[in-house]
Amino acid sequence: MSRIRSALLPPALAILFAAALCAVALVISGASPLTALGVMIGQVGQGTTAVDIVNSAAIYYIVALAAAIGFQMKLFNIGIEGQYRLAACVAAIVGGLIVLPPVLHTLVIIVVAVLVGAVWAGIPALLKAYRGVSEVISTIMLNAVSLGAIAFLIRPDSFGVLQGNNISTKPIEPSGQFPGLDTGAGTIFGMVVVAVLLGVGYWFLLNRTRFGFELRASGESATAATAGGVNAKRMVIIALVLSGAVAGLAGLPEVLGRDFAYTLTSPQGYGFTGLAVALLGRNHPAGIAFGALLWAFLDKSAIALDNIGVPRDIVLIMQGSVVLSVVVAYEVVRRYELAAEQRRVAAQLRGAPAADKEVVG
Amino acid sequence: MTDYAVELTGITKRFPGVVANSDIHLAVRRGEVHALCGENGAGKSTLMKILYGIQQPDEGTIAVDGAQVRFRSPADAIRAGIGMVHQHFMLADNLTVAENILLGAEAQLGIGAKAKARITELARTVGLNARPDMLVERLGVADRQRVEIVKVLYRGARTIILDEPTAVLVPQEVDDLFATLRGMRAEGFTFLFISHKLDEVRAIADTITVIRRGACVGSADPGAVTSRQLAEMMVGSELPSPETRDSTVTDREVLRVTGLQLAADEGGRSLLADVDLVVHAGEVLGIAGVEGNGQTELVETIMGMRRATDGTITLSGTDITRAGTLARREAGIGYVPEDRTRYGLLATQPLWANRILGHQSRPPVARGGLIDREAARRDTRRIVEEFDVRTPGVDVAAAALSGGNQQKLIVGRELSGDPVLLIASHPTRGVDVGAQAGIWEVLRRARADGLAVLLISADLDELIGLSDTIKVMLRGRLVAAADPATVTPEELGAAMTGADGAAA
Amino acid sequence: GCARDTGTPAAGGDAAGTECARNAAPAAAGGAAAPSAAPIAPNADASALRVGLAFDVGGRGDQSFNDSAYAGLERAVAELGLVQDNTREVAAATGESEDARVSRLRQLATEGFSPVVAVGFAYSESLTTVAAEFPDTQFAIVDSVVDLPNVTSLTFAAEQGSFLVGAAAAMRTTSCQIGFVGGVEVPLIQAFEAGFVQGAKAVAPDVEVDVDYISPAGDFSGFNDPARGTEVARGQLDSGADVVYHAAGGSGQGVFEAVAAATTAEAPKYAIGVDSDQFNTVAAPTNEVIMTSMLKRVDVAVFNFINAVAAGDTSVLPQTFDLSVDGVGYSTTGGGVDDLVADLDAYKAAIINGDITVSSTP
Amino acid sequence: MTTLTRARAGFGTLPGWARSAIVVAVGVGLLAVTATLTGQIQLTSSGTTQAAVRLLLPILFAALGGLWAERAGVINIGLEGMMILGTWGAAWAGYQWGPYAAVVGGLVFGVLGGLLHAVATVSFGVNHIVSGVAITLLGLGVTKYLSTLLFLPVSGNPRQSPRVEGFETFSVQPLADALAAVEAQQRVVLSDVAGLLGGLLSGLTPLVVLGFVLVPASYLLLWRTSFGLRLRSCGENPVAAESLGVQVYLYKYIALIVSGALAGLGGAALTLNPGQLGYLEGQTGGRGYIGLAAMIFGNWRPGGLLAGSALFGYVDGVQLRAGGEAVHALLYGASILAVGLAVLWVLQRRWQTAAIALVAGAAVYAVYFSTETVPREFASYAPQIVTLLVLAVASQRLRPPAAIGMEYRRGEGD
Ligand SMILES: Nc1ncnc2c1ncn2[C@@H]1O[C@H](COP(=O)(O)OP(=O)(O)OP(=O)(O)O)[C@@H](O)[C@H]1O
Ligand SMILES: Nc1ncnc2c1ncn2[C@@H]1O[C@H](COP(=O)(O)OP(=O)(O)OP(=O)(O)O)[C@@H](O)[C@H]1O
Ligand SMILES: [Mg+2]
Ligand SMILES: [Mg+2]
Repeated sequence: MSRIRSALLPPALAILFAAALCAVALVISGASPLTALGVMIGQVGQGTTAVDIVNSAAIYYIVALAAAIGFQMKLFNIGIEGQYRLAACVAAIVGGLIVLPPVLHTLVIIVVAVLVGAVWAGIPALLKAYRGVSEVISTIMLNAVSLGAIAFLIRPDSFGVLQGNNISTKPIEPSGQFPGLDTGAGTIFGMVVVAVLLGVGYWFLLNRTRFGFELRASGESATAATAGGVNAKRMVIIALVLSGAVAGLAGLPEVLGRDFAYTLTSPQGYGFTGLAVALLGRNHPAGIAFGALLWAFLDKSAIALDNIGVPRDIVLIMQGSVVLSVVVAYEVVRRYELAAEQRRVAAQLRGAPAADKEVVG
Repeated sequence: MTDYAVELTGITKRFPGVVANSDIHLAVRRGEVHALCGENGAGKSTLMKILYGIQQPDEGTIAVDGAQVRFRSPADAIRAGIGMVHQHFMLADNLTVAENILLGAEAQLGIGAKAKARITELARTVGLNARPDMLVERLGVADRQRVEIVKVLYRGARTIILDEPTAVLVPQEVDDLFATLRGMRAEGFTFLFISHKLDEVRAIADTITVIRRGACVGSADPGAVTSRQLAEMMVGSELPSPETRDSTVTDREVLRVTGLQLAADEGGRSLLADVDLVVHAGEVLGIAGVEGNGQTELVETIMGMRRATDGTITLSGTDITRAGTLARREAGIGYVPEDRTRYGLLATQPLWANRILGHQSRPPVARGGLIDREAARRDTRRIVEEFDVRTPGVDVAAAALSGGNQQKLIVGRELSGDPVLLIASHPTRGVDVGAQAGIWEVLRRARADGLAVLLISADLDELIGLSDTIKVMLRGRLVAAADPATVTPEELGAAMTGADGAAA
Repeated sequence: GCARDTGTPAAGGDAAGTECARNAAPAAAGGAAAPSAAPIAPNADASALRVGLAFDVGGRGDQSFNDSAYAGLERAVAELGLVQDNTREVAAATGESEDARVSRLRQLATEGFSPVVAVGFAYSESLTTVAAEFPDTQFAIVDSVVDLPNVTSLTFAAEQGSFLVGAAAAMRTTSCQIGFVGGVEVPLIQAFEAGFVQGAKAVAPDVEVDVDYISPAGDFSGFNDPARGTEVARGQLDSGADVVYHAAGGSGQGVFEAVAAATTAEAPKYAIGVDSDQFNTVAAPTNEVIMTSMLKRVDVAVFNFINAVAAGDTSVLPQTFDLSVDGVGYSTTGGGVDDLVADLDAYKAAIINGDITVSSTP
Repeated sequence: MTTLTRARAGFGTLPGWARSAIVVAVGVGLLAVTATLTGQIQLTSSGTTQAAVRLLLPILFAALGGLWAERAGVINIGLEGMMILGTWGAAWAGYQWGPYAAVVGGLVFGVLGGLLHAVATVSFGVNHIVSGVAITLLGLGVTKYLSTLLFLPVSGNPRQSPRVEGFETFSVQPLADALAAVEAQQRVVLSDVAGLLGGLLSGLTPLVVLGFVLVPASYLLLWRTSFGLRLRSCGENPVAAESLGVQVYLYKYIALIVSGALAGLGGAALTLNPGQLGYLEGQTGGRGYIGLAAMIFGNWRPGGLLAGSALFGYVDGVQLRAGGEAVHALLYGASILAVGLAVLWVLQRRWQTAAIALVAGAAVYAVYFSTETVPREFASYAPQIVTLLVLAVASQRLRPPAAIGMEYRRGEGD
């Protein structure tokens, strides 16, 4: 199938190119690329690395879906970072304060996270729709502000609890936790299932619903979408808010599956990863899943590089160059395909007998 | 030295899907106005872009003043003394008049006072009154065109290509332009002049070359040929006629617009003022007007893409003034936009997805918030067949189709779902004769079935031929009405410019 | 014009007129209170041990507690016969997730390293997990308490050391105004602030202490932004402070540079370093302004821990590395506090005696 | 009515420099009054101005970088990545050959990033933001990797370079001393003005001078030369530019190379910051993005972006030096400003805007009155909050280059 080929060829080329680049960097620094690759692959079988890869991939998948929803409409939600962190923090606070029957408790926490993400994304959405403020700038500013908001919320005299030298929110009772799957070599977060469902939902939303159609239409041509009855302002708001709502979930796998609280040392930086993985996966649910797994593999297996004295940062170069080369590859293939299609259409039509010369009516 | 300022020999240019120029030979004598005629898409602009170095020919050669040249970029052409005023203005709104003119020609006199003085001098010869430091965005079309001409003159061009310079001008402005051209011709300038307005061509040209489907079909002597003969040369057959036969107008009101007002975003200037109109079922209401007089705004306001400042719009008795675009479409308005690539299509999406656009809330392509892809494909196939859209299938991207076929797809889509009103904005612009006739036929049939049509067109023959009633729009107002049975294009033209407010 | 009636003098801080009443140092309570200079336990043979060191963000070369932990390891190599090839260091990355820390510790444990030292409170959760998985491996954690039989918690009474440098600052100031620059407003750093303020007030009850943090909790950029650190310190110096103590990690460099820029022969300004003896780690000539450093002897703790493991008994280790075991203290390199040592040692003795208790919260 | 409209048109028709002068004068006056009434003398001290200058310098360079790229029609969100490359390059060259080499090193490394952005966006037509994100990732990875390879052996720390020698600072004498003397007298308003001005004239380095010179220089180059005209035309209407023989690709490449160079200089400014003379991982801390915001804030114009960077640097300087109380005092200033604007608008009979301003002013004053200080958690991010608020109020007056972010391909215009 040429369609599948055109979807898979660019990322394959890009990965090869990025790998070659890294190999060169490794050789220059006097290390063997093959050994490096070998230990990284070997690391997957070590301890809980495989499970960690799956768990991280689920998180990356969620943030990337959030980014992809924006990308579909050419909106750049750089604010995923702030949205998921604030959402995780508030959800953990709420989850720690209330006590509810098991499933309900978890659901409430999830709903809170979604709402906080949505509300926090609603600010740039409104600013964009009604004041014309670029969402890129406003979300960057809001990322900083969300740091302050978290710090304020987690202060021991607001909702924080001192845990030795760490500050955390009040721990969530078992009733609010999201049970995982114990594999013997680590526990797969229960939220992985939610990530998969989100992917399915995203695919369905995009390809089967009116909203998805309008979203893609707006991204392809804002003017044509408007003429087709799509309300541009409304779409901007919904897309960003939805993106924020999904982003709000990204902190939960760890909060509900492992940490049971939000702490000062809770992870950060997923927002940027989400943008990169969404680009890598070309906003396609299957592509993003692949991108998330690749990213997680690189992140988690890199630990093995320490053992053979290769700087772990080579992985960052790999990640950066794979994203850049994948978008270039997609662009080149896209142009080539469009030209090929135009040629094909022309050729087929020329084949049709004298169609061109005929005057109808 | 030969007599010829420019000679094009055996020029062939292919685009994916079209041969825009095939083996064209064209020789332009020095000091003449050489007109190029041909229907939309015949390949005139492409030929001129090749002469101006914007595009490179696949085959063929160019000679300037007898010497063979190869233009890799417009810079090369400019150096050879060729200038071009484009069909679509090439001006940067946010730059000043002087900046637009000096861009690329700074080497001549710098960008200081000397250059400004020269601009002022040239501006006087073409009747441009704008100050050099005025932003272009504040100029009207005629002035913009003058800026374009000054641009060319400033570069010392001796051979000047004018691609449809009169399309956007009112008759007086055309007269002014022609006066300028004649004066310059006397000074030895050579012009390549493209226009669809055959009377104008006969008035100004010394030689006429007719292009059809990318090929040169012959020359004509402007003194001897009639407009009708010329037109038939262009089309290659009897001219199809946009004539509608018997009236099908009913007394059932479909669209009523009352006291419509629209203010510009920045406030102040009014784009539409006191527009009142009624379209009945089975009626085609034509709106005539020089481009930029509010037709686009009127259509977009009726479609809900702009919010009326005041006034009401009712569709079959229901007030839709506050409704959104989609609600209006659902209520039965179909819309063929004037710029199909920007407003009508999703270029990289397949045809069936384009079928959904504007219908995303309605059967057969959607149901209960969900999209039914199979139904969309099926219904697209129906359109392809019914409207003779030439395509290998419904899964190809819209961008792969030629303009005429894209337009037929749009018309087919907009007539799906039983609309009661069709707003057709320049429905045959840039469409080949075959498709044009097809679209006219479709409109006629729909009208006979009781559809109300609001038709905007710059093609006065089309307007007169199709309409049951014609209104003339000038500076945002409907200033006159005309009976298509009796009115002539000339009278209409006079009314459009405000020269004669009392047309019929 | 009319002179303003509000505000303190701006730049310059020539506040010779400011009277700063000072209390006398507590009477030295006899030799008994002198810190146990003797080692906590006699040196054991560590040649059979394989030691893993998991650094916190920053890793080796941070000129702070990671480096200090490494110094402890090196001392064990030198004095306990630990074989260099039997040691392994791994470092954390910024903003990483819990599982990364778990993997790192597990990796060390799996490869048979024991003891494994986790440097930094960020490891508390991960160590709890991993230590339970490897009951036969000995672990230690710096700056945090993990209650498991095979984990030794190496915590420090940073507030006690900070008390002493606070006292030194109050003795040194001529403007009766001193400053504290915290990197990130987390409890760990607040303990430094608390001790510093108490020490200063103990010496000079009227001393004004400017307390500023570079970033709030959760935004760890404050440990890594010398450009902003320098502005915070300059703000304090410009408003009249003449001794500035930092607990700001990498941003501390900015504090030193600010003090170095502000100091003049007529109106000298002083900086106080943190964690390690920063007079030695900061490049000259900037280090000349460092009058002392609050020492947090992670090296002592790590060395003693390795020694205790080698000897087979970790119970001899103190609950907290405080003044009494030289777990915290102040440095004298550079001679910046030579004239104050007697008084400072009196305070030190009083703390060890229990005459003065230092709170770890502001 | 007519006189009033004339008054309104009067300000609008004043030459740009006069308008800027009025705005600056009003700003200085407002700060002086606020400082006097609230007693927060740090608001107008020369130390604060100097801090603002040091803090704004990297942002200013980044903003200039954004200006060059975006005026040629290319969005450059990769500024952060280019700046990271710049910090590394500056440190690497700087520790070996001194501060001037550091400037060159930062510039060269920034250029590499700019070139990459040009290849991706101009030659390959990749979406500008996508390419920018990728370049930032790459910049981070490359510098970390290179640091491990090259800095670790000499500094003992993979995250940090050895110390780089900084520039000597200098002051414009005797003016600086005279102003310092006036400032020290603590006279109402006079000392405030002297403080604000004095800070600008002392503690200078060649890099600071370069930064401030580059603002008018960019203006002259971009608006007063044919080169600049061609470059800007690529951002306004590349098709038209091409039709006039402008080599659009070439100019976009040049613009991005300059943009990268400027971002790299921003990196060098961080490396040569007196607080830490050297490279430190994560040192840029998002300043590239803030530069971009300052440029948008400044309406894609050199003077405007200087104002944007200055606002950011000033607010950051104030909050770092004097904390929540000073930010709190700024609230007081903001309420005075709002009331002032309301009065102005009432005179112009713009009732609605005036009412909004008045209500906003009252609200801000209420916050000021009912609180003692701004919590540190929010004071720390005051610069971002202020930027966001100003954009929310003013962004509709902004005018980006018309063809910004659009893919342009040779020979495809009509
Ligand atoms: N980046 C990618 N990585 C892996 N597979 C992909 C990627 N992009 C597309 N695919 C595969 O190629 C197929 C076609 O993708 P595309 O997005 O064009 O499909 P579509 O038109 O949305 O149809 P549908 O989503 O209904 O399958 C998908 O079904 C998917 O399996
Ligand atoms: N860049 C291009 N890519 C593909 N096809 C093109 C391109 N430019 C022109 N064409 C096609 O070439 C043909 C000739 O177009 P051209 O613009 O030369 O016609 P024209 O005679 O100037 O028509 P009009 O009167 O509408 O201006 C048309 O079918 C058009 O769609
Ligand atoms: Mg799909
Ligand atoms: Mg044409």
